Amino acid sequence: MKERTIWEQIADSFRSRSIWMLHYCTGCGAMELPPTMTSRFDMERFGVAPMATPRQADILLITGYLNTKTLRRVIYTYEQMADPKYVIGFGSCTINGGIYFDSYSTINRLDYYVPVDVYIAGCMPRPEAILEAFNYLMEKIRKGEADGWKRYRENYEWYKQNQIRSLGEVYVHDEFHE
Amino acid sequence: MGEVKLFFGPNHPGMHGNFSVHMYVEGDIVKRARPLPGFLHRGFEKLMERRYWYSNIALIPRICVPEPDINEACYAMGVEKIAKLDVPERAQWIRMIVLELARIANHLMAVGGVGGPIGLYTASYWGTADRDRILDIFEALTGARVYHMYIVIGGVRKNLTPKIEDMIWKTLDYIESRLPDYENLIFKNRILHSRLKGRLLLTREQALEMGVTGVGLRATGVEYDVRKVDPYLFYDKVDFEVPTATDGDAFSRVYLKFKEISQSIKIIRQALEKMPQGDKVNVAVSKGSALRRIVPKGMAYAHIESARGEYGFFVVSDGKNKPYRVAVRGASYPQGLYGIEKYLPGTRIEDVPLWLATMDVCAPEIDR
Amino acid sequence: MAAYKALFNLVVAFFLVLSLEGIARKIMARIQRRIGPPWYQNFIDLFKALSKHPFSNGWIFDFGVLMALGGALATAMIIPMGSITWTPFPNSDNFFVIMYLFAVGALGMAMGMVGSGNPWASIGVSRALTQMLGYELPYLIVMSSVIFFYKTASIHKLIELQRGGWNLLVMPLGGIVAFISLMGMLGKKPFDIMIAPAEIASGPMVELSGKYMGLLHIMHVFSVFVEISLFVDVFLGGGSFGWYLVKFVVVWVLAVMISSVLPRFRIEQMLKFYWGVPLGLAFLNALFVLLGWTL
Amino acid sequence: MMSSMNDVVKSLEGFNPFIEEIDEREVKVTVSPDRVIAVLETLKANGYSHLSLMTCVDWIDDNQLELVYILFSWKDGGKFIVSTRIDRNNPKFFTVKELWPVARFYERELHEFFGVEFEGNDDMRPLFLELWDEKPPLRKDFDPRDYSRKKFPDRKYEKDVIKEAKIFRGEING
Repeated sequence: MKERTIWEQIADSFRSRSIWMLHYCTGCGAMELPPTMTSRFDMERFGVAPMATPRQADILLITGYLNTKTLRRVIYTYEQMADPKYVIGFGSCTINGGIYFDSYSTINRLDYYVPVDVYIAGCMPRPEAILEAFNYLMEKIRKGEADGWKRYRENYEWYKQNQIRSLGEVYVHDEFHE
Repeated sequence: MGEVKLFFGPNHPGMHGNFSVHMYVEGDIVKRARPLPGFLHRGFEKLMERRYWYSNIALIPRICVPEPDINEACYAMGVEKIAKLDVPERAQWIRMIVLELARIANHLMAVGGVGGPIGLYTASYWGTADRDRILDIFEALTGARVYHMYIVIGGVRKNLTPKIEDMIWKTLDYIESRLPDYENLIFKNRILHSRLKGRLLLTREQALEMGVTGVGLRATGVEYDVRKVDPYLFYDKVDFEVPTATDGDAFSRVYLKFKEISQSIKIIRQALEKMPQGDKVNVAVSKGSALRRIVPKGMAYAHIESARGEYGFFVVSDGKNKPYRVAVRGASYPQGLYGIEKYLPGTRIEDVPLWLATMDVCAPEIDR
Repeated sequence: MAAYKALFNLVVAFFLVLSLEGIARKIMARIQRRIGPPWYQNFIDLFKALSKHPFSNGWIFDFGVLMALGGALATAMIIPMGSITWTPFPNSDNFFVIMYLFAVGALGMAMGMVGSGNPWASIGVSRALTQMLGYELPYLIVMSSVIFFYKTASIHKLIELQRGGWNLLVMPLGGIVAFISLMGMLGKKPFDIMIAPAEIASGPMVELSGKYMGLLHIMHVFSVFVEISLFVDVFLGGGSFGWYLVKFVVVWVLAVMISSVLPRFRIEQMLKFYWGVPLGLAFLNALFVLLGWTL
Repeated sequence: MMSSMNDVVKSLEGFNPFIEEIDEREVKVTVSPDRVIAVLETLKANGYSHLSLMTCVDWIDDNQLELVYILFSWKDGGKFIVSTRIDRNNPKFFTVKELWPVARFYERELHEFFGVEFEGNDDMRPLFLELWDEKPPLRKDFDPRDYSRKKFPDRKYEKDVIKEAKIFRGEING
């Protein structure tokens, strides 16, 4: 890995302590996010705050299974986010398909389509596990190891190829996307 | 000013779950709206055909996330109806307690959750935090916070110990003591009245024609509750009321949910008192492994009153070790698809998240 | 000397408001029964936003953001902080100058955000401008009665003329109306209609990424400084630098506590609200001032 | 069977139904396809006005699709399962969207998952799936496992049996 300059190190330490996550519930793991956010576990004390649009967000939470229809939107969303951006995959469904391993509409592994920095195991992960994952991600960012966004840029062709293999077409066709 | 196309979701903070409404907007008024479900489609009905009768219990709680126990209960009741199984009496009472606890959890989240669309975040913080107390009971009883897999075919998985009973009593007291705070914070707030009262009106005829069940129907003044009309478990043996309102607007729907919390507390207390003691909480499923159980030929429809309305499982068996077909009636199917198309045009942009919140449009059970 | 004082204004505004915003998050957290982020969280957020690699949406967008920041910076530079000692430009701290300069920032933001081409942003901007129309009307009526009463529009002279008693006590109706308008200016609930995340996906900010977000956050910081300083100077009688800071903090904390237990209005309810009781009270206040019935 | 349901069943006798009692408040009525609409109308007029569910069962061995309408009465809590069988190779039926508007979406769903055409319902755009390129997925001859293998690559695990056994025995810390 390349040495980081001093400015990059400072920027990384800021990035690690202010994580804005995108408020996008892609799957059922999102059910444990409200307890994590609210009074009992209170993830705002670590600097993690929900954000409304992908433009402002630093981190994309893939909360559980992804079906092909959502995966198209997730790829849109991921590409709309500003660098540096990070991805957390929630639950066993993002790791190897989990309980939906034989479903005709859900994907089996997430890092084939978008780069993932941290996976959380479990179905569904408990709030403690989510907080632990956030802390782990912060540690990774501080050390400069969370480089999924660079990998996506370097291996763009490979990711696109995988996306097209599973989705047929990444672009969304409906009355709103002419 | 011409029509503007706007996405409401799937990635929008006002959206509950992963669902999308495409709107054509003129000024602030919605001219046309089109629901776009399917972001959470996992093909449950196909997957259930590929798994054994018993292993489906692990799969189906995932159909509906906010209140997963109704799935297991419905499925188990449907299978018991086909197989003509007699469930031990204690297990029935325990099922009732679990279902009502799940209803309280869901309603706390929904009542607080109405704070999201209108900006009263303190309410949603309180609601979610108090819901966690109920999740603690579930964790002690079943070992899991959200997906319990506790109600199984022929009973429940484990017995309710006196220690957990004690915990339930204490938690109910706590939640009852919190209710006045919610009343003061949410239902006595005049800005909230002006936001919710008289908005998103549904008349009784419209609600019945649309096929809405649950709070959306009861807010129009009829006492239609599956627990009363078609009693399952022992709901005919406990004493409770079905709160109704006559306005049919967003406010009365939220307020009814709030009132149902105290009714559920009442039901659980009665159930804890009336429950017979004993260790038998499930019937022996079959000789050998539970996975090899065979259910005789037949079909049945079992439905219960979930927090959002009538929730049903249609189970078909062809006499083998796997279900032949399972179809799910999501409680929010009518209001989530037909209701959005028919009743959102003419409202304002701000009312769209309110429709989703007060009518309880739950995306995973529509998509399955 | 004036240039140093103006620079000092900016430094105070930046550190004061950013830490107060952090404290506000802490207060909200306590009301919601949780711990909340550390008070310096907003500094981290701001520097992180500035360290990101943003997207631009064309030159109108870029120019709008810069214009918004410039307008707010210029206004913050000429605001007096409590007394003549801390007034950078004693000859030009006229109320009307401040209002006009302040409008440049708001218009710049509107231009840039509409330039992003996102319909949510357009809706948010139209709401923000409607809201300006709502709160400015009672506010300006109160301010003009104040100016009529003291026969001057210079802020530091207004501060000096309040030696005998705070303006809030001299004309309590006007003070209350100005505070209600201040809530709308700050965009605190129940008047956070233009950002309303659950309705219009945070409105004007919807397309802002990275550095643009950071720049607009700085602009917001200076706007808050200008708005609260005006209220403190005109209605709470300014005072020495220490007193000024204390009054500033008190006004801010009060606004935060009110906003944390209220839901937000709809846009037409907001207009109805501002053009109802506050506008009536403002006119009544003007009438009292004309008739000389002040306390 | 409850007495109120008994009366309703008697009024259906003209349609030559096959009645099957599942439970005290649940009755299955099987009729031929051309009489279904009339049966549904009769039941709706008799208070069974709530369409709980409309679904389909694929009986691949008989080469038939079974359409199922479940009606519920809020008055007495009775449920009628009205079912009929249509040809599987050329599945065509009539819409009931005039009786229950929400049926439009159920029919769209059945069209998508079983390939059933509903005459009179012209809105047959896909509802849940996007860019679907196979046979209707809920038919019995569709294998989701094969489809998943073909389209969605799985994670490869290298299985080290000896190491796993050691972990089980507690010799090393997995």
